[in-house]
Amino acid sequence: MDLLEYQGKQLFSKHGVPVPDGRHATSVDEAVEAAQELGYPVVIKAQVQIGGRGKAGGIKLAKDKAEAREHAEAILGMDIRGLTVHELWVEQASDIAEEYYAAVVFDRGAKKPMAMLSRMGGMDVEAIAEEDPTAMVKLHVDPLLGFQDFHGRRLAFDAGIAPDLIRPVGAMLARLYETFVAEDAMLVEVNPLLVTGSRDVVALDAKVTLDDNALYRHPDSAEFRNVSAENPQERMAKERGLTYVSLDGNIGILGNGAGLVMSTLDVVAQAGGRPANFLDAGGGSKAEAITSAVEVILSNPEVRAVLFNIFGGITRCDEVARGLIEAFAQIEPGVPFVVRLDGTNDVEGRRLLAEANLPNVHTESTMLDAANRVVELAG
Amino acid sequence: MDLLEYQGKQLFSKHGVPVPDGRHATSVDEAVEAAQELGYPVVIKAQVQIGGRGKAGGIKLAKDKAEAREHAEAILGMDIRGLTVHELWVEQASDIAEEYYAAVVFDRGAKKPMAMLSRMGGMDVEAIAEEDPTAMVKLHVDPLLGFQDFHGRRLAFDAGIAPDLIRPVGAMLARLYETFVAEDAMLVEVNPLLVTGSRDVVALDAKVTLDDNALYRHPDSAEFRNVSAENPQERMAKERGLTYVSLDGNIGILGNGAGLVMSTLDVVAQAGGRPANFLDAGGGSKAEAITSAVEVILSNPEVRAVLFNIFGGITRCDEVARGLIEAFAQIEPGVPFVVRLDGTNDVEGRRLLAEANLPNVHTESTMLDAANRVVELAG
Amino acid sequence: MAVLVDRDTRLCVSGITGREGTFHSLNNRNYGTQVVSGVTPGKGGQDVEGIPVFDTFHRAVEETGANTAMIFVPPRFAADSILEAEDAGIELIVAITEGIPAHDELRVYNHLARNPSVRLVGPNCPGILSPGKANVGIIPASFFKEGNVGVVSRSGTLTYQIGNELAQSGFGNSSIVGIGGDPVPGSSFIDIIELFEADPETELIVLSGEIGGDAEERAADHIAEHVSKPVVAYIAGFTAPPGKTMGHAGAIVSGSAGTAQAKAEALEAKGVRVGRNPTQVAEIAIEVLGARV
Amino acid sequence: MAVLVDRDTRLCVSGITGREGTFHSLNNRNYGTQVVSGVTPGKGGQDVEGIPVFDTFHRAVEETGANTAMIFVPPRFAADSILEAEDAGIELIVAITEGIPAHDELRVYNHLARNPSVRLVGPNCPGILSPGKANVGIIPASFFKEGNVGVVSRSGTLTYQIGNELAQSGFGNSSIVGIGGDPVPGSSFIDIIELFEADPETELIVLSGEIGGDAEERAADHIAEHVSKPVVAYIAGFTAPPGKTMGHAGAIVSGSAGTAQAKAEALEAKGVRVGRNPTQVAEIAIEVLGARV
Repeated sequence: MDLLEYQGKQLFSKHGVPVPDGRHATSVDEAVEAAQELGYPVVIKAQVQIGGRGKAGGIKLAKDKAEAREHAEAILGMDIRGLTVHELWVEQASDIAEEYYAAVVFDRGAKKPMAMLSRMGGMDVEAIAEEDPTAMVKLHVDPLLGFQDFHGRRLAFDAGIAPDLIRPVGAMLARLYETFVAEDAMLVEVNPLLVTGSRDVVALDAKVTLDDNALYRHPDSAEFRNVSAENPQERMAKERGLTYVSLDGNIGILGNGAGLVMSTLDVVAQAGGRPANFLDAGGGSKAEAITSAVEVILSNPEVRAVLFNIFGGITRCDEVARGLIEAFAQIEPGVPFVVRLDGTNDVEGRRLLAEANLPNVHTESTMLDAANRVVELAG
Repeated sequence: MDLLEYQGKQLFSKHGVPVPDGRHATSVDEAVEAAQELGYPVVIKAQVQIGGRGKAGGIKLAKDKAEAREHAEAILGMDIRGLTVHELWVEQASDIAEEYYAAVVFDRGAKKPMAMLSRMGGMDVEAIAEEDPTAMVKLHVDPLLGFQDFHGRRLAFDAGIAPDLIRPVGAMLARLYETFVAEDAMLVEVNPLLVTGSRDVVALDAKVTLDDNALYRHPDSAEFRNVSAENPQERMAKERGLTYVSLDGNIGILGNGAGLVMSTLDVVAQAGGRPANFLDAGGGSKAEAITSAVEVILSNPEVRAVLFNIFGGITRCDEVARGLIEAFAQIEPGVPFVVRLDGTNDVEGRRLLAEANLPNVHTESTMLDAANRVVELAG
Repeated sequence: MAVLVDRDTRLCVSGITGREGTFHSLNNRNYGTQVVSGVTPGKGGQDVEGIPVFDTFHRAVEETGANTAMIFVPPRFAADSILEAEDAGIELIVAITEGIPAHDELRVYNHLARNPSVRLVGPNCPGILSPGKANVGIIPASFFKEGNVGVVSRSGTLTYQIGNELAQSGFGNSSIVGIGGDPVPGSSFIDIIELFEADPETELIVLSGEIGGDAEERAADHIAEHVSKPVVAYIAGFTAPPGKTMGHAGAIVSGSAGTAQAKAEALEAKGVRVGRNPTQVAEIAIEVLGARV
Repeated sequence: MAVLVDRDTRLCVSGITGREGTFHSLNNRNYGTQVVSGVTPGKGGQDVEGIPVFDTFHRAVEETGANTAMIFVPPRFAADSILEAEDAGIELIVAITEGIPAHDELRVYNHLARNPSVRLVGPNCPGILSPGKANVGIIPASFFKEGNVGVVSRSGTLTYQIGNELAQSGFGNSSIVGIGGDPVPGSSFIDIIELFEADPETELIVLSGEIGGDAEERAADHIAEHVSKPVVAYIAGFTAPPGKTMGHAGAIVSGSAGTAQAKAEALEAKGVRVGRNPTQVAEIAIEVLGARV
């Protein structure tokens, strides 16, 4: 789960990472009130989960009340690369002397947390790597030993941080690592990490990604989830306990097992089609789960045809057939279905489908034939 | 540093180890007031760093205000195996169904913390080991991994704890381990660990030993030190930064290096003498440290003779001689001194002593001769 | 021969008294696996259709000589159960549980990495099947028979699909190893490929990968340097958009890292043939080993 | 030959710019030890009488090829410095610092124990002297000459006393190793005795122990089973009362555990001769090796 800047900064504060004082606002009046409390100048920042807010006009400096109102009005409701701004973060303007970059990431390759530091703040990691690969200092931390003082010193010295900042920058890295571990984060990024004119270090932005699997340990963070910002099909699927990812094509896909569904998307694409979604009905799917999944798939108005690709293992093909028959009874889909059932109880499943004689349902016996057929039917 | 029961219970509370509600008192009136607040029955417990308080009459149940006053009066000022009671802990009486034993100790042999659990509470570890060695379940914890749930379950199941108590006893062990690590303890012991009639688990006593070397991380705990209860020579030595241990003999000992001083004590004992103290003047001792050490040694009225055993490495024998000469100038000791100077600058040291011609100071060239001489002089 | 599980496997199932745990334990036993015990704290002394249940792994190992553990407990208890199995001296731990927090996996991985006598397969994996010998996990055994193709895969159902294609072309399997779809798998492709390389029965290795991480790229380097047997690969997720988790916690393209394209190219650059779809994997197998039908 | 430190030692001193650090670094260099660098955060680029100072151990190792570290920083920074040295690839870490918190030592010990390519000696130790070759630490070298007696000791000055008694009887030393008086020494008697056993120059091993812990008892068992060379022991602290720390953090009799009596008896039970005082150690050495004067 990706957090908004202000949510990330809440976690930072909790773990002692210095951040500028600020207030959350969802209306112009709230924003102005926040600005008045904080004292000018303030910065008014659009809260959307996307980079490039500044360039898009989503971050503005206000020197007085009038400017605060003007900017809050302009930013609230603004569209930033497809996302509408519903929330603001109003914070005390910082005195910027230098901008660094700091992060702790979950390094899957090394299977260890990796701490990163660069003096080239403001740019993203890939831009820094392109400009000067040596500018980003990285080191791995043994998760059982934890972040030691020497890790912070080494990053700071190797990144060429000024002598008076070695200690505070090292301390901030230690606090970021603490945030990373204590909050079950997959990513904690500060860009820019600010050095003020009075040589304080402050996290001016916060990008935090939390591990969904660990949210049960963090009930406060779980409430950060912004349901209204989610895609409607994805939200509907989540409520029904289905694993669904929205894509931009027109062929609805259902399969059992994440790998098989990904493979099905690929095979459909190879046949010239465009998948509308990823939907893993999971292992051991019962009829009602299948019915529920069909509703989610068809709630996407773009869908022109649907492919069921089932290789039964724990999932029984007869259960899948029953679910599909039930779905047709409830919904009467207006688009063609291609169904491939193989594996456990496949004969029984195919027999049930044949008997039901559903309108516009086509069975195929291989994955490739099924993909070709659905692409043809989607037109 | 050994804590008093109520100090240990403060640390327990901080880390979520359940303890009975209680109050600290240093006077009868305070104790009665505490009892009134807590509600009867209460237990009034002498706070001294020694076992066997109960048998000595230092723990009494009070059913009402009159009894509270009576017991507080009796216990305050009581002598328990040589220690005078200056402090009381007044706590709510607990309803005792079962008594267990739990501890986390610093196992030097295994170089790991060791958690222990037994259903035979009330007795001390050695008594349990004697009665039934299998009754004490022990396991080591990898300090980098930390205490896991399975450690608690395993201890509880192997100790034969009743099914409904597996979880709370395991949880208490986890909290005790946390206390052990977070407070830099060398020992955390709960005896008895109480099971109440309503099946709650509570730490009825608390024995905690903290690592003196880590007190700088625990300023609150550092204040637990009870200076008034310390031996006057030991307190005086500590104030002067000297390592001094009081013994019950009559020969004052000074050496440089803990191992050499222990060896000196042994050699004096082998020669038939009884050392009055252990005093390590440390590496690189300067003259003033020596002077200061002589004052501490002579402040013990039992001392009949003093042995200086110096093997100069970083410590220079001439500095030691100068310190001794200065001490004689300031104090004019009334007891004989035997001085053995060997190692760095020994010739110069011996020359200085010879020139100073101090009254009743005898030099010897070997440790064994020096030991024999001082025993002879102590009479 | 086979890898990891065989007739010497003595399995202890953590979570054996749960619905899924019971179902698959009995399923594994029916296949012929020696399921010697189970662990459920508080249910020690009971049994599951004759399989004795213990309160702790330590007791189960002492009493039943278990050498392999299968973890079937819910995600919040899984890391503890794996650590307990390791502490009790289990040599092979197969973790089926899906949804374990990533930081738990990190701690478990780094702790176990320091004990050379234990191996973890999974979590979030279907387990290991050595046809005709033992089945530890949830792989439906009926599609597979003994043979000379070793399969290692990050996914479950896709593996059955590929296995079925191979079976229809007449191939059987030495072992099928699901390493799981989580960000921190206990065993990597390389770990399992090393076992297949050393296994005399295995003549062809099939690697089934997917988006996310760089395990396939690392495997490609390893194969080029250390593997003498032919390897055929398949990668799923060419159409996955960046930043979206595709069902498996580990299946995510992050920025430009972890794409299927990059993985396929890395493998092909090292001489590993990559099938475009599961059917092609079987076709390449025929080319390499000759038709078996 | 010698153990641990010799002419190939390339020493980097953590805390070289402190008063004690500078004094002993120069002292070690004067003896002939290759003191190649020092570490003091924030003083990188400076030098101490020609010895270059770096901000981190990693830089010091990269630039000067240091293979041995000496830790001279105050106790609250010592654990971090040891861990940094290990992380930088140092093979031998000699920690002189006294007063490190016991839990820090526990973490450091258990972490280092998992890295077979690093060895810690100390903390709270006088260091290691290989007469005629190298001196790393604070042992006053002038009392010792090259020879065939290896000494391993928990204390400092007492070691000089024993070494001096040996020297007066004509014996020199292969190496003198102070393992330190703390509760969690990085190297045990056994670790060092193994080195002396393997060192062709060493013909007699002197073990100087003291109260606290059970390191001497363990050493006794080890000697009986694995050591072919003669061993003479000395134990200090027969008169120490229980529950009192005798100067060294580790020197404490806890209840009835860790007494000098028990240690001496354990050693004698395994055939190790124990001198009653330092002079007797030298007398036994003469009996074993023959008079040298």
